[in-house]
Amino acid sequence: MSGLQIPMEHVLALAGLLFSCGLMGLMLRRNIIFMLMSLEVMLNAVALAFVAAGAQWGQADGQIIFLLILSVAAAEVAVGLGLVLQIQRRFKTLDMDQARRLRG
Amino acid sequence: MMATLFYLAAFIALLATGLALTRTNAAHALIYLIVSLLAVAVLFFLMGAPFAAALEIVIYAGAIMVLFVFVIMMLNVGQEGIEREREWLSARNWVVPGVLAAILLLELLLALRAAPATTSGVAVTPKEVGLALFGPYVLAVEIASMLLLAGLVGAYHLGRRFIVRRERRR
Amino acid sequence: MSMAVLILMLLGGGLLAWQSERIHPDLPRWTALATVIVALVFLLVSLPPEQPTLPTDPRGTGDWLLHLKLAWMPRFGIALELALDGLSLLLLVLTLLLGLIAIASSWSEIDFKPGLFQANLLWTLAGVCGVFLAVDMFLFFLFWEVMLIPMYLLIAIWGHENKTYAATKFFIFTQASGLLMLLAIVVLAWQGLAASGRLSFSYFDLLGLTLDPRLGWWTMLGFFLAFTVKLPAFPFHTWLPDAHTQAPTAGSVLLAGILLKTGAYGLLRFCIPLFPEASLQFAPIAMGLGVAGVIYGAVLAFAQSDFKRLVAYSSVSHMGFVLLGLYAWNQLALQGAVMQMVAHGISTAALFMLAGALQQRLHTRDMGRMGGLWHQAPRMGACAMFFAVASLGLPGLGNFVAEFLVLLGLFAVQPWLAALAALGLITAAIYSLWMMQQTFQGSPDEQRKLADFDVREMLAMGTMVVALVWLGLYPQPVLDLAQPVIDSLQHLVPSDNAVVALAPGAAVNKP
Amino acid sequence: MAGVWLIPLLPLASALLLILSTGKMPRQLVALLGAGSVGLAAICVALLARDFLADGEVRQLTLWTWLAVGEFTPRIAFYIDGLTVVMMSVITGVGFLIHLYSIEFMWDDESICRYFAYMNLFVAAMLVLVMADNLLLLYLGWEGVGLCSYLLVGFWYRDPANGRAARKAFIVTRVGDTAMALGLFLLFTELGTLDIQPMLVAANSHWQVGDSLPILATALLLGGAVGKSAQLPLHTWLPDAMAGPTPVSALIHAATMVTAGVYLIARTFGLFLLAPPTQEAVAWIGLLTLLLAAFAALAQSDIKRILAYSTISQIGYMFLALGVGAYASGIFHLVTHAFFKALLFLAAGAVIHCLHHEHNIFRMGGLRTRLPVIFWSFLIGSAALAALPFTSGFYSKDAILLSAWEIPGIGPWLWAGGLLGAMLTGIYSFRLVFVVFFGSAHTEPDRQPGWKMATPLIVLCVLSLLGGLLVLPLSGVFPPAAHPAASHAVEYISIGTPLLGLLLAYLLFLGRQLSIDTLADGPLGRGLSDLWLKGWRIDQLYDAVWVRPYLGLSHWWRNEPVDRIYNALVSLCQWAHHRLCALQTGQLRWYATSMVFGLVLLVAIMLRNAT
Repeated sequence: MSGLQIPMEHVLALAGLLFSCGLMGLMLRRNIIFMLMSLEVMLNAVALAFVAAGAQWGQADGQIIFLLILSVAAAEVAVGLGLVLQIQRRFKTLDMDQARRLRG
Repeated sequence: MMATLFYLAAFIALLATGLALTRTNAAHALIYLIVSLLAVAVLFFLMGAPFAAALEIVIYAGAIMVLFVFVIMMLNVGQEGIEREREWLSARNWVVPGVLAAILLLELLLALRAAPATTSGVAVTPKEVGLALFGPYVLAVEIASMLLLAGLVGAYHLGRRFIVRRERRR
Repeated sequence: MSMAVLILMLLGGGLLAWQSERIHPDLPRWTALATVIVALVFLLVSLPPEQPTLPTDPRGTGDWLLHLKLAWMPRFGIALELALDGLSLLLLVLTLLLGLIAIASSWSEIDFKPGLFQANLLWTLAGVCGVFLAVDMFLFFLFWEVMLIPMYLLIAIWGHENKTYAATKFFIFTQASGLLMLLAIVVLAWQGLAASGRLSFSYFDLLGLTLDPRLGWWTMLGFFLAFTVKLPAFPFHTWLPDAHTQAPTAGSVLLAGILLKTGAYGLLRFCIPLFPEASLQFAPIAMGLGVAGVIYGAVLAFAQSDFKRLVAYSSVSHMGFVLLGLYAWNQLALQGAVMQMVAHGISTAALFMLAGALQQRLHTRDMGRMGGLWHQAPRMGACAMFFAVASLGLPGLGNFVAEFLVLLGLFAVQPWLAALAALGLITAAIYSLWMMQQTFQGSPDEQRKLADFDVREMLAMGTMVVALVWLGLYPQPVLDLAQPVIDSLQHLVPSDNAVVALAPGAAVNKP
Repeated sequence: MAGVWLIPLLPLASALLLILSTGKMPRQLVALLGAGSVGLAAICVALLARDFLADGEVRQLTLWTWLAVGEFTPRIAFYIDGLTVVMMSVITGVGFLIHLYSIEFMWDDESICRYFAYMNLFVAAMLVLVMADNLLLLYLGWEGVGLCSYLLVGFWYRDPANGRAARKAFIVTRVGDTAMALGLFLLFTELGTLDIQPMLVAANSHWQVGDSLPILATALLLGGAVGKSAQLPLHTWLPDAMAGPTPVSALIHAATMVTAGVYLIARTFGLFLLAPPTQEAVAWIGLLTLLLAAFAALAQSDIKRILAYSTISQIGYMFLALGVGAYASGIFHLVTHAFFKALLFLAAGAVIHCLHHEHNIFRMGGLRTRLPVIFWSFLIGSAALAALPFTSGFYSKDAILLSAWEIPGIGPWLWAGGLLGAMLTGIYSFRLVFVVFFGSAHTEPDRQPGWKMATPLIVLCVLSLLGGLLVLPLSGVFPPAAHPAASHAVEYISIGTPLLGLLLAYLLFLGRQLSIDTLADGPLGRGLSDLWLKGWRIDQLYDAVWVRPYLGLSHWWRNEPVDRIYNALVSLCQWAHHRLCALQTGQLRWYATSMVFGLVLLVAIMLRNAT
């Protein structure tokens, strides 16, 4: 491949920005579907950081971690979306502020 | 040229993410999210991780997002749902998340002031990844497979009851 | 090995008693009685005739009669290590004797799950025996907990009207303080590791440890708190009146008779020898607490209208003397403290048994509803009078010897504190006599039917009467048994220390 | 004389037997056992006394070592010298007479077995007290007699007032006992022994006359003596202690136990010689007590209370004697007092017994002809009490007053005070005689005393009359007193004063030449008689100063103030629980935000540590 060399700060800053966006989305949205999406964004940002780190050293480890993150994300989405269906059925809403049975 | 491509993709990723998270219509948001994921895949490719880029497209943008699409379709949120989303996105609700996220970002950026480095520019081939994956990381693969199995069972369990009830109601 | 067998015997007897309930509801108490008697006989028979001192520790502490060390968790330096010396023997005999009394006192009191009751009783005894025998700090802590849980159950299941509160309070106090002790034990073991490069929880390995003064102070405090809560010393005593009042008779007897002694034993065996310097520094505070306990307990005992509460507060007062004796730290006072452990164990157990008997017969503990009972139950009255005057320290009975020795020893060290503590003698008279007035004296209610003590109860009472008189008139065997431990404690004090310099007899030898 | 241990053992064994019989023994056997054991003990003492008078040898007997802790090795051991023999004789002799008397007095009581058990226990304890070789054993006897006193004062337990009196007796003396215990601690700490004789030797070699330590030690011992002997300021229990059966008052609260304080000071006189200030305090306490008690006796109307105050007053004389160093005279007065006061109490008991438990002297009267034996006993007892010439009381009291006169400086004052007391004694004792036995009858006796009552009275009459002729074998015990060489005038005044008191009593209460009513009706008279009736209101003072504060304190602490700390802890936990519960809103976004907040903090901390 070409010898494209990107400053690590830039990649990591991008990852940070994406992560913050996801985090903000998580806190901002009340719809659980959007919250799940925000989670995906955050996971993705972290994956980006790992891949960048792997790229810095030219090692495979970063991509392997990305793979693991990928499987985590897949599992999480599968279960999460299952939950979304249940929530919709039980509470007749996707508003997480309404679903607060865990209040102490 | 390549560097420009990189920054362009980064910009697209950011922009798409921002748009995705501020949409009121879940389907629109999803499309933006897919765009963002594709942009990240480009970034992966440019950083010398073609295998990761491929997976990002196939699994993330493909499989996972399709799941979202299905669910959104099943829930079938109408126009009033969109109106409600708009209400919830009022400026007042932005303050605390925005400030916290901004502080965190600031902190992360501060933490990045460490020694300057660049990506090596050497591509890591799928072969290398595969060798490492089924070499030293084989335990991680096992764990991941367990996790996926658990996710499978969980999703089946949660989703099945939803479907069965619905059928019974019919 | 016989020590382990003793503990196992009690544990096994408990299981047996529990299960024997299935055959006949009366069987558990007979099983329990037989177990304790066998254990007592076994203990006395298995004692070796004069044996050389077994383990030698750095400071030549004590004269051990038996020693047993089995590997348990060698990786952490934890072993099943038991040892028996005169003091342990004394307390073991007291434990088993009072175990018998406890079983006798609850003979016909328990209808609900008698098997489990007797099992808990025996398990408590097993735990206490373990505490008196264990010389591995980890094992000691284990037994410390073991004796706590069955006692908690005794109160919580078979207690009186407010049992849950009392049991929980008892548990929390003991548990919280026990946690501090656990921390202290761990710190101590780590210090041992740092000093000798070997992790060991054995008492003998930890004994000679020199600690950083600050660390030693805090570690000592961990032990001190655990033991003084159990003792109980002012101001950690508030669990005691509640627990005593709510516990079934046997529970009160065990609690007052022996569980409190584990606190004193811990101070004597562990807290002081392990941290002599810190303890020496701490002695004035401890003695202050002791005096406060003596006076405070006595005043509160007088204020009570509940028979058992009164006796409970009198325990607080009496155990104050133990604390005083231990920290006055000379031969006289230490002997007095040991003596008080034994004598108080007996006299208070008797008073609780009496209270239990009254409650069983009159269905009240409120002394305002008693009065003139002497008329209906002279034997009971005579016993009550005997133990009341024993508890106020009548010469010729064990308690007097104990209190006199403590005060005599204390006077040499802290005359003013001794004078203050002596006020306890007056206040003890006030509450003891007031108790007698409210219960057995005064005008009797002629309508009331009250069965006097029967043979079983008189037998139990008679044993304790004889024991107290014996302790009061010829306490030498007890004193001799405890002497080695006390000698070793005295060696711990630097010879130029003021406590020893002021010790009795010094004045005579001077010119 | 190896059998000395039998003497306390006999009554002790009898007491144990009686207790173990739990009241099932027949009355006759109880009486036999109760009185017989003391009688046997008395015979043993008589034998011992004969031997002792023959050779004058001090006898010591060690039974066993009580306990041995380091240097502290008190023994159960007896030390018998002249003083002990005298005390033992009084205890068993008078004790036996009183036991004999009790048989009749208590015959109808359902608890006669208990009574004799306590009485025998008392005799045993009292014997141990006087025979003790060391102060710890003495303390055993000391507390033992206190316990018996408590048990016997509260013997009729059904009346709460009796219980109250008994408790008061025990607790007030216990205050003194505690001081004494501290004295023992001090003596042991400083001298290294509690054995009396070695201790006295050690004290002489360690301490100079006037050192502060012997003063402190003797002051503490004096505290014990003052409590047991009902002297100021701890005398208040004795008048109330009259709640017990009258023979008990005779034995315990007149003849023996209350003189234990005198015995203690006499026994340890070597210490008091080293502490002149304490010695002087003893004298002043004695004087003050004898005067205050004599005044109080003037105003009482309960026959036993009069006698109780007179006991306090007479023991005051003994203290006066001890205080001026006339130990032998003090012990002599102790002995004669035991005779005549026991006589008076027994006679008073007989009156009470014959008059359906009437205690008020103003409801008696005219008994002279109806109860002649009692009258003569009472008359002789009163004469001895008032120290009329040639009675036993005369000899002993006279000796005390003369010894007091001898003291340089304060002597005449003590003497004058003692004289005033003697006059008052004459007045109150004959007031009693005149009011009870002369005049018109208010209550008719329903029975006559039997032989078991009469015999002790007669024997004690003889002793009260002739007791002054006794020569006590005390010469080896105390330093020889300087022979009184007072002028004849002093002697005549001493003799005449009691007669003056008798005359005054006659004029006031029998001849009625002086009107007692006009005296008592004036504002001063009424105030004084009220004050004296209430024993100078010292009880009220103590009530306000000690009893009420103690009750208040116990009431205030009743609900366990310490527990408030722990309850506060519990409340804190509960409060925190509710606050923390409020955090758990169940809102996912809130949780997420909190987590982010934590994350922000965490990263901030990491950043700070990194730089």
